[in-house]
Amino acid sequence: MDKSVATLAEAVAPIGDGATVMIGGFGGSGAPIELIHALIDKGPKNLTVINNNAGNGHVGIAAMIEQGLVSKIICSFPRSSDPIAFNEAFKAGTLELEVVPQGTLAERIRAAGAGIPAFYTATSFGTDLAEGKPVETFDGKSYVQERWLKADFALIKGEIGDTMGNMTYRMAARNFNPIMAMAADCTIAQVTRIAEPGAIPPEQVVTPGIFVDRMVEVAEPRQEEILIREGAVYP
Amino acid sequence: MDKSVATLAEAVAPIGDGATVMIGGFGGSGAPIELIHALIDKGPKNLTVINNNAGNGHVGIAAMIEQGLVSKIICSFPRSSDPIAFNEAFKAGTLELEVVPQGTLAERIRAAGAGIPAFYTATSFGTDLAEGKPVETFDGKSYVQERWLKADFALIKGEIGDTMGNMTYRMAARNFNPIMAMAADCTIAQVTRIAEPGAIPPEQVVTPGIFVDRMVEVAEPRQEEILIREGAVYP
Amino acid sequence: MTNALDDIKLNNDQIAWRAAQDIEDGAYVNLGIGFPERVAQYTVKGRTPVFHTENGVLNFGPAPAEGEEDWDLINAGKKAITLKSGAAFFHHADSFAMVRGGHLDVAILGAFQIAQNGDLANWSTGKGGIPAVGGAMDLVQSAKRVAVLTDHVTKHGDPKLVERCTMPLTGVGCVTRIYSSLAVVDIADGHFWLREKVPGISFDDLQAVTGAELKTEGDVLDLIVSGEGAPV
Amino acid sequence: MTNALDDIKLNNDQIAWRAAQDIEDGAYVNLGIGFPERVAQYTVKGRTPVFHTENGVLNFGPAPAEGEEDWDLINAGKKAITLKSGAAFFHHADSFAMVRGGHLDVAILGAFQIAQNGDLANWSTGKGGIPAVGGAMDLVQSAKRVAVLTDHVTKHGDPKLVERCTMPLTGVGCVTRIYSSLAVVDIADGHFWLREKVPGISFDDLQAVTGAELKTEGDVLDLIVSGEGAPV
Repeated sequence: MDKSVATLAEAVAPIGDGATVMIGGFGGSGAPIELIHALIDKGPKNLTVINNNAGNGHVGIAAMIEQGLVSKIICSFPRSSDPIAFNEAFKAGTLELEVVPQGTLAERIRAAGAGIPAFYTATSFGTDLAEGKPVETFDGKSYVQERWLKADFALIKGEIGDTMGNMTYRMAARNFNPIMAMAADCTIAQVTRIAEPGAIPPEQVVTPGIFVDRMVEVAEPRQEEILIREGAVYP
Repeated sequence: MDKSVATLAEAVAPIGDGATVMIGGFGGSGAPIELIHALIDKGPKNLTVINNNAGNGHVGIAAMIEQGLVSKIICSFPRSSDPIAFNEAFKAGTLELEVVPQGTLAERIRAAGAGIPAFYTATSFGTDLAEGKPVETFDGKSYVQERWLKADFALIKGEIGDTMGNMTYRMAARNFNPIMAMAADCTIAQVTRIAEPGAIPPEQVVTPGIFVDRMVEVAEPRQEEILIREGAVYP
Repeated sequence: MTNALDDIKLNNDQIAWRAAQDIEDGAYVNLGIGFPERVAQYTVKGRTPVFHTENGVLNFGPAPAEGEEDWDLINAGKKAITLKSGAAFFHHADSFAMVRGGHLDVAILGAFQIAQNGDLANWSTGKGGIPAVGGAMDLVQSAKRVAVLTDHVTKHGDPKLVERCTMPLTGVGCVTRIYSSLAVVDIADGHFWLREKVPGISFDDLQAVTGAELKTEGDVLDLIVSGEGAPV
Repeated sequence: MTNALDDIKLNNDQIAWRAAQDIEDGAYVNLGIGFPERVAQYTVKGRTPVFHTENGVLNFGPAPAEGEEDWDLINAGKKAITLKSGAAFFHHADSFAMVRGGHLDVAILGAFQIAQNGDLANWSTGKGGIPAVGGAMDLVQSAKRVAVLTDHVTKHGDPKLVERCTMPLTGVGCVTRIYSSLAVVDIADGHFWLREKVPGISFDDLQAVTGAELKTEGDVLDLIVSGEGAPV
């Protein structure tokens, strides 16, 4: 078993028009910038993107929007330090937005990975974001029913990966990456180093290989935050 | 902040009559034998015990049953290599049994820790174990509604703990321990070594300290499987 | 009849061997406690399936030598195991996320009864006694492919492949292939489809010990256990 | 009125300082993006709260020196942070399990409006624009204690403590204490209970800039920011 692929282009090759794509990261931390840019090079259209945010500056998800790949974003927080790409597309009406509370977003993704089609949460009860959703009372308290959130693909970023797909993450770059790996039909990971099986002690594996389908090494990944401060634009 | 306590007796001191107690472990792997035996020494009655199993031989949970501490067991698999303690109490009618599919048991516990009062699973649909539970259809498939499972206390076993409650586990002894730590009002952990904060690299923490209330060091914990093969009896 | 069957039927190792032939390279596989565990011994050369055990281990290997056991490293049957390179540990909720989330390619379990609609009964005889379900109900509802290993008939000679299960169900419509001591039978569209049978039994005799109609399409192949590594 | 208030009201650092006085040793605390983050700077000497950030870190410390940032180590506001000894990383579902599961002792957030029944509006002005909720709705429904930091009135001098929120709600009946620029107000039984007020304002003047009845029981204490480490 060897899940590694040689190039970023090969890694994202299966992603076609109309796909739903989860993208890991929280702001720039854990964002798989190189996979995103490889996807921009390929250029599929009408993608639904699931991320905590909605892009920043002119790289990563913001560049996907600017290059016309994205028709819908599902996120908790579309604001950023430089949200011009999202804002312009949203105001132009070319980009649909679904705002989901952050914990509900995380749990809907985890539920998809765990085979839980629906669950109840107190989050958003009584608010506009609960509109149209079933409400039920348990032990005298009201809860909103939320549905799992699946994707065709997940693009994630890790630190060390082995060829069987086992992965670790660097510090807070973990965030949405492990749960998105569980929730997509095909999970595509970029890691700083691809190692032989056994390189990650079994007790330290964060994402077991069963959740990962393709892995590509990006030995010196760029950090979105630094790219934005440099004024980088992709392509 | 220092969650360590000096003795096993002090660790289990808050557990009184009628408490619901989750006990980590899968068979003997990860079973907090020393905490269980300290609880037997204290001797509370009418406990509800939540564990994957229902005791084996004459130590651990089996000894709790023999010593009359337990009035109900919630588990997935009460059978064991030497199930006499459970079998006799069950047949005598002094011990109530709730059998829960193993994955549903794990998810109900995790749901309690995660603030999810109910969720849907395909598991047990159409079987006797779904009787009386709400059924709902999502995307054309039928699912059973399951409720969270909380406890007053959790007794768990880890490998290294720091005084802030962060923990690691040894190999497959992890099993139910991390999720039970999340689901109890008061989580009491035995670990092989209590260390200063910082001893566990933050990326390798399995149970963050927020889920642990009391921690006691048992430097040379006994393994239930070996005790049973030795014919050990407690007390 | 039962005595005659005893001479031609496959033993448990042979059934396990046959099931192993269908496990693909790289498949994620969960083997039920007991008899199904034997499937791992007959992995086809050149294929590397990854075995999952619901107590939180991926990519474990065979039992260690006696005296070498580490009882923190066990499988769902509480037997000592070893690790292969690239193993991972995880907690029970994550383990059943793998199961329930449909990430396992194959689950192979034992059976009391299998109905022609795919229903499985394997957890309780329904006759009182102490019920124990373990992870069976989770596995059968969620793995991509659910297969059972079983004697074709009970010890009393009664069919285990039936029209409707009379014992308490483990799951509904979940089994798609049966590896029995006499045949390989698929389940589709509410029917048993005979794919292979041991050469020593006629179709009619096999039908006679099967509790529902055996349908066929195309050739029924001979179920022959042979080749490198095959049990005798 | 607004001008007069400007002379006596607390500034944001002083409000944060007051909120910090109520954080107990060992408490697990989540501080909202922006203004609430300042509470961490005023931790009472001898107490060691543990700060949680919803992007997956427990026990983080202050911002690093400029140029020392590691952008994989940030808080919910995407600002660079540092770690204290005994920190832990975890993924987003586990992070919100901590939140939703009621494991946080205190969540402190900003507010547009707070109603006397504890309803909070802090995520959307309801006037169009781009909605962004982040983790606020999760935090307010689940932390053991939810407090808000806020100016007592809006920039236009309108009350932020109101009978009923007119802006879109973040959560219902969730806030139990308000640290405003003029007062400390508890919420219980559907009412605002005035606990402390800055010495420069009379009860009547405070009531006049509050959008619902301020009830009292026992003494109303002076809200005075002073002592070691207090901001000026």
